[in-house]
Amino acid sequence: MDLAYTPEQQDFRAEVRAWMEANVPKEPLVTLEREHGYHQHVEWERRLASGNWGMVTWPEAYGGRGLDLIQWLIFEEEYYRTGAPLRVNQNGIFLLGPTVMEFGTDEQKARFLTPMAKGEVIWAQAWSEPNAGSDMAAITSKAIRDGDHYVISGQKTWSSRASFADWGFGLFRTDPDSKRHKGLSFILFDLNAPGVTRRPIRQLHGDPGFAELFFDEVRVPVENRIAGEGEGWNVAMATAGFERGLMLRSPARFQAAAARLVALFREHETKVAPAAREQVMQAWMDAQAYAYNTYAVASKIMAGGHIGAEASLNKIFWSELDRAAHRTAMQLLGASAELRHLDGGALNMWLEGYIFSLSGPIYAGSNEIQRNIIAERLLGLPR
Amino acid sequence: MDLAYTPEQQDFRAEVRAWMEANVPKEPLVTLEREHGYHQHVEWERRLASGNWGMVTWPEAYGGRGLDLIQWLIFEEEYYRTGAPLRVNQNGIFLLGPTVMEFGTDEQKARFLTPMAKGEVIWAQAWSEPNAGSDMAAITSKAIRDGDHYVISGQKTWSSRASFADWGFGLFRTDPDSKRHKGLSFILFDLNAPGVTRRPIRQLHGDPGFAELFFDEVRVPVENRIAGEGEGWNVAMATAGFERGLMLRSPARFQAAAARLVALFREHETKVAPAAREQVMQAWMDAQAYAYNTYAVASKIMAGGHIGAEASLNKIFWSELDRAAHRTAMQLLGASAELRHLDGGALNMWLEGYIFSLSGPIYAGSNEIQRNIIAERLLGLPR
Amino acid sequence: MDFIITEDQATLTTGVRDYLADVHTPELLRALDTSDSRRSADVWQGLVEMGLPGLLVPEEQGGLGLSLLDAVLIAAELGRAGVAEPIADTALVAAPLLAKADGQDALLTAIAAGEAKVALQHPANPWVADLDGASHLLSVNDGALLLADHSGTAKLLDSVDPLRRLYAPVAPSGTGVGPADALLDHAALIAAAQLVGLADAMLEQATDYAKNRSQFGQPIGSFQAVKHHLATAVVKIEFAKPVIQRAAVALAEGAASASVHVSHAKLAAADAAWAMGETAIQTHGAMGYTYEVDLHFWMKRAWALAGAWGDRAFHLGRIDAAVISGALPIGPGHSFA
Amino acid sequence: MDFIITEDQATLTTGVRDYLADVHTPELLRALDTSDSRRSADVWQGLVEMGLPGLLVPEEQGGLGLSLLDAVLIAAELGRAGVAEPIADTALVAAPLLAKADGQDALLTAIAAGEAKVALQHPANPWVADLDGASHLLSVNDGALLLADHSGTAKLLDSVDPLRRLYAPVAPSGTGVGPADALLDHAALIAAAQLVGLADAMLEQATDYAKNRSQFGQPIGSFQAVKHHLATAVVKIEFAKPVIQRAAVALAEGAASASVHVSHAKLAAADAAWAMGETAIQTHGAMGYTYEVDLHFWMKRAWALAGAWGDRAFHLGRIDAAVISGALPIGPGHSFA
Repeated sequence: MDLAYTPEQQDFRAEVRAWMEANVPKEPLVTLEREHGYHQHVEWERRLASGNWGMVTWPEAYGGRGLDLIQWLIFEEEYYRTGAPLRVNQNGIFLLGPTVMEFGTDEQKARFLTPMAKGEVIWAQAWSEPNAGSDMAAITSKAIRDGDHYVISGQKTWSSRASFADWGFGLFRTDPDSKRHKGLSFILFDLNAPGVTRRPIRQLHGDPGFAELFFDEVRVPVENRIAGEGEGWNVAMATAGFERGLMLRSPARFQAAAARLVALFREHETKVAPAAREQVMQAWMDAQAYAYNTYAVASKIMAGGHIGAEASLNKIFWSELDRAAHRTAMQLLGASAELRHLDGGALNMWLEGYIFSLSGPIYAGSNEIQRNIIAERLLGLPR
Repeated sequence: MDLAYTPEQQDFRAEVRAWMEANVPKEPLVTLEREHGYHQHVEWERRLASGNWGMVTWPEAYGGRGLDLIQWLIFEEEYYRTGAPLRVNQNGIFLLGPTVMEFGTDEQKARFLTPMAKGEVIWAQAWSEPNAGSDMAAITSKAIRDGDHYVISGQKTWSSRASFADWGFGLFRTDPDSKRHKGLSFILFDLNAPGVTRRPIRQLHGDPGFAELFFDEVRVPVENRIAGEGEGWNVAMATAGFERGLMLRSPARFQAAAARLVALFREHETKVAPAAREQVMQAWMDAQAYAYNTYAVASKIMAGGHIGAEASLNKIFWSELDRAAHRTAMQLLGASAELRHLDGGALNMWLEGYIFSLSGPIYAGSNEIQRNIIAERLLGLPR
Repeated sequence: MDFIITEDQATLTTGVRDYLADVHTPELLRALDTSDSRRSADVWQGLVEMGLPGLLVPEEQGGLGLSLLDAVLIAAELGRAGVAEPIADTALVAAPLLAKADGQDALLTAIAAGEAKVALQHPANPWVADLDGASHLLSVNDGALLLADHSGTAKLLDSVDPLRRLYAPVAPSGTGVGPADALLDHAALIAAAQLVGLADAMLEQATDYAKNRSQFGQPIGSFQAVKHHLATAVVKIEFAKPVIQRAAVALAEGAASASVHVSHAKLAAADAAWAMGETAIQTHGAMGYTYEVDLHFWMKRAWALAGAWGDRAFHLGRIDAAVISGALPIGPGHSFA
Repeated sequence: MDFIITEDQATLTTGVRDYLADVHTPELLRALDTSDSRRSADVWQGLVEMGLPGLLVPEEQGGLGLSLLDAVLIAAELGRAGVAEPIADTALVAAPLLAKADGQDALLTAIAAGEAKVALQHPANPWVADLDGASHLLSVNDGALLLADHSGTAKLLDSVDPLRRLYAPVAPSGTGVGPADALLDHAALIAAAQLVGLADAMLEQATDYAKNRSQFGQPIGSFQAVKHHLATAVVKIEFAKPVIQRAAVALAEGAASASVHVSHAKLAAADAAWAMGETAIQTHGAMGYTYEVDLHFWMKRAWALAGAWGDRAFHLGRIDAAVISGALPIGPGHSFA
């Protein structure tokens, strides 16, 4: 264990910092869950890509820099340090990208990864269906082979980014007689293809952060399938592993929130509940613990290790620390917590953050599912 | 709703207070879970009975005073206010007594209630068996009819008071072919009868607060059965209702603990964790809330109402507030929390209390069982 | 000594509940949400026809002359139904305060008739609900509660609760009608009661969802994790209710300790409602995170009322001053004294 | 930058774990509990034969010269096995402190040989463990850490942990061997590491019990409530571990912020172990409330170590001074700086 950054890592940090400070928009963007804000965020992705910052761990061939996970963490730290915009590209670079890299053909890599890293194609996920949420194996949407195409029919829902994005990925039942985890395939589709209808779904905050997708005999080329027909479940589980695992929630995000929370506490220090002081310290401690753990997992992966059911520990930890930190902020704000705009008209980011934090224990596998996984796979308790 | 005490109630309070102040032992007794302390506590029960304070709600015919539940609450308040000893008679007066009154014959009432109220016979409960804890319907101990006797064989465990008490009560399978809730009978037995072996079980604190009981063809007269043969489960459920319900944990007990906790906090105020201040206030608030609720339940019962699955709410609330309050005290004590005796050699009652509080969420139906009951019976969620 | 809701009180409460369940439906909330004013003369008229504005107005002024205990029971029903019209402020907070002041017969009569609406302004509650549309304003200056006529429009603030109408405070003015803190205590009590009604509604929504939503081939409400989340929430809610009732009686009687009990009630109710919100959204899963189920109306109202009329810090401060300092006698025998 | 336990460290840790699992069994704990001294020359000799006393003694003095990171891994194993002999204080706290002082070669050699035992006394930790039987005492006076020979007997205090031997502090004396707070930080770090080992052991006991205890016709570990209690406990435990490792590295490097990280480690570990104790007893049900299952040895040790070497208030105070005051740089990029 060596917790000092190398000179090369320090140089890299300086490089990221300089670029971010020069390029991060001075004014906050509109939320990416409104159309105007979405396009602002896409524009930001393209600016990032212009500096080759789309996804620094990817090979240079696909628009990355071929860097390691520690460098990625440093990148993320500087990214959040400068308050750079949220990544509208997240479904692509953190979920689909690694999946294509692991399971895709060379042709698929060439076709999908570079436009993804460049922010030219923005991806929506399409996991859930109305009757397949926590129980994803209950998927019924079908993709029936017809020559060199699949014909997709059915419905997906709670698809993040799908209100505005370009392409989507999800599981479809390619064997209509199959049940549960079998007979599913992982398929990419153009959200603007004939037969796809999007119905934006308003989220708690009122913006259409996800959408329902209806497929009416949508024709998708067979070469849009990742891995073999019927192998979709294993591919998706690997994707879910990326999602719950290292990359979905960068520790820098929570460290930034904890630092802002400390500042908020100082502003309100003379009129807070006694426990608030301890809750604020806990937020800092938990964000730090999450960072240490992430560095440890990154180190392990770099040394050839893997992250398995431990990813469920991460998911629970970050989602609950995030909710707790924002709940504390809401308490510190007292009567102003409910205001969507605070003094001077700025968006009340604590309220927005608290709302968003409520999705944490639900999405990417609810925390109840995660606790089942921990109990059954890590502790070996009977199913 | 009228939250003022009547003059009669105030007079009654004064009477209890005067008697308690004159009679409560000046020195704390040894724990009732050691033999010497047990006998001290039995002596105290007899002194209580000498003032007709054994169980004030019982009819005068059985050694009570025929008072109502509000008066009982007033009695309890004064009892705890003066720091009177724990009730070694608790299994009798709060559990078995009400059962006998509801289900017993006149002969059984005459035979069992008066000696109980007088502290002449101290009762142990004998619910659990090694394989029937939370799942009490898994009882296998048998009571086989032989003329006008039952012959009892089997084993009970975690029987509180059974190390030293005189008599016990529990469920036995009178129909050897029966399963689960059927074929059980509620039977009283002499702990000194031939064939009964007691094995005291040390509890966390080291004292034998409960015992294992072995029955080797113990002959018990049929007239020791409460209610009909095979009706034991319903009788026991009613008893468990008393236990979880109003009487097992008097609010005065928690109000006294909260007041002591406030005093402890004041002693340590300059070196406490920030949240401790709030936890102490919460302990006071929760004890008060429990008191209000108990007065409300008492009022409801006096008006002809019943307490059903709501008893599970009480069980969870008092057991969790008690553990939280004592946990807070342990934190306030810091490095001294682990000492069994504090300055001057007095027993560390916070440590003893914390240990005891850990049993609260377990006994009288674990809090997991209580939450199932609330979900299924109060909310109607599917089993 | 009796700590019980009377038959009459239960009947009134059930009547209000049933009426609101009929007319003040989630469909209505959704319709109001898309309206400009978020207020409806029809809804107000319905509440007036039920007699709600006059509940606490003395009989001499055309009301029912009910007590604060009745008020908290009704306030809970307003919370349960998600009522956003300013009926609680006017009928359950302003009316009993004005009934104790001299010379307010005309206003009380107008309140009972549904013709007057009183907005409430107090330094402990920095934003004024429904100032726009109010005919009168109670405000505070130098410890005194002032009553003034009100008209005109004010600048609307943007609450997360789409049906809440908040405004920045105005300069206090008017004639004295009592002590300022009476307003705070009455309003905090009624907020607490609404919170527990909101919590009950969210519990019911979550329970219904858990019964009807199936995953893994069974209703999610059959999973022990869901059961226990909901059971934990019920405990918090049920033990907040007697605290509110006890505070209502203390405040009605003018007990010296009334403020402490009101603070306890506000804290218990806000904690229960806030926790219930988190439990309800978790039970609903992704569906709960949408605007398409109605849960969000109740959850946001709970967030708003948790911070209104004294936040956690404020009310804990009052408990602190009474309990930690030793000013309030505590321990066995001090449940009601 | 690499945050990883090396193969060598993992091998050493596993070796110690396996050895202790063989020789330092629950049966041994029960036997010690009925002995007068609660200490065993045989057990100590076994620890010496493993080479534990010399782990952090420099190689020149016959030790292995390992680091604080190794120390926390081994301390966790001592906690996991419930070891009560004063090996942690002597080998993992005193040895590295003495190795930094001048002229302690002879004592370090004696420590490595298992012939010296060093008791630790510091104002932040009012009771002295294993003073009786110690050959040396590290104590604190006026900010200085003093080393003195020790002999004789002292008055035993009565700890809830039946295997813990606590004594009232004695008058500090001896020659200066460094700054006082180094003792506190080292001892708090090692206490944290033991706590996480205790927590791991309780988790294993509870998990085993849940797999083997049946109620309602199935192992109780198949009930979701039990699963989720245990899963929640695992999260707390696993996220305390990297904090301890990070603190060990900071302390080894003499980082200015080391004390903050040690406090964080102590808090995280104590919280995890305390919560694990409550979860473990609840999982065991009535059986867990007895002295007949061995859980109580670990739970009581956890209560003891949670309060030792700085309680919650103490360590939160140090976090407060660093984080709330702004003295410590925080935010992204400050994980290790």
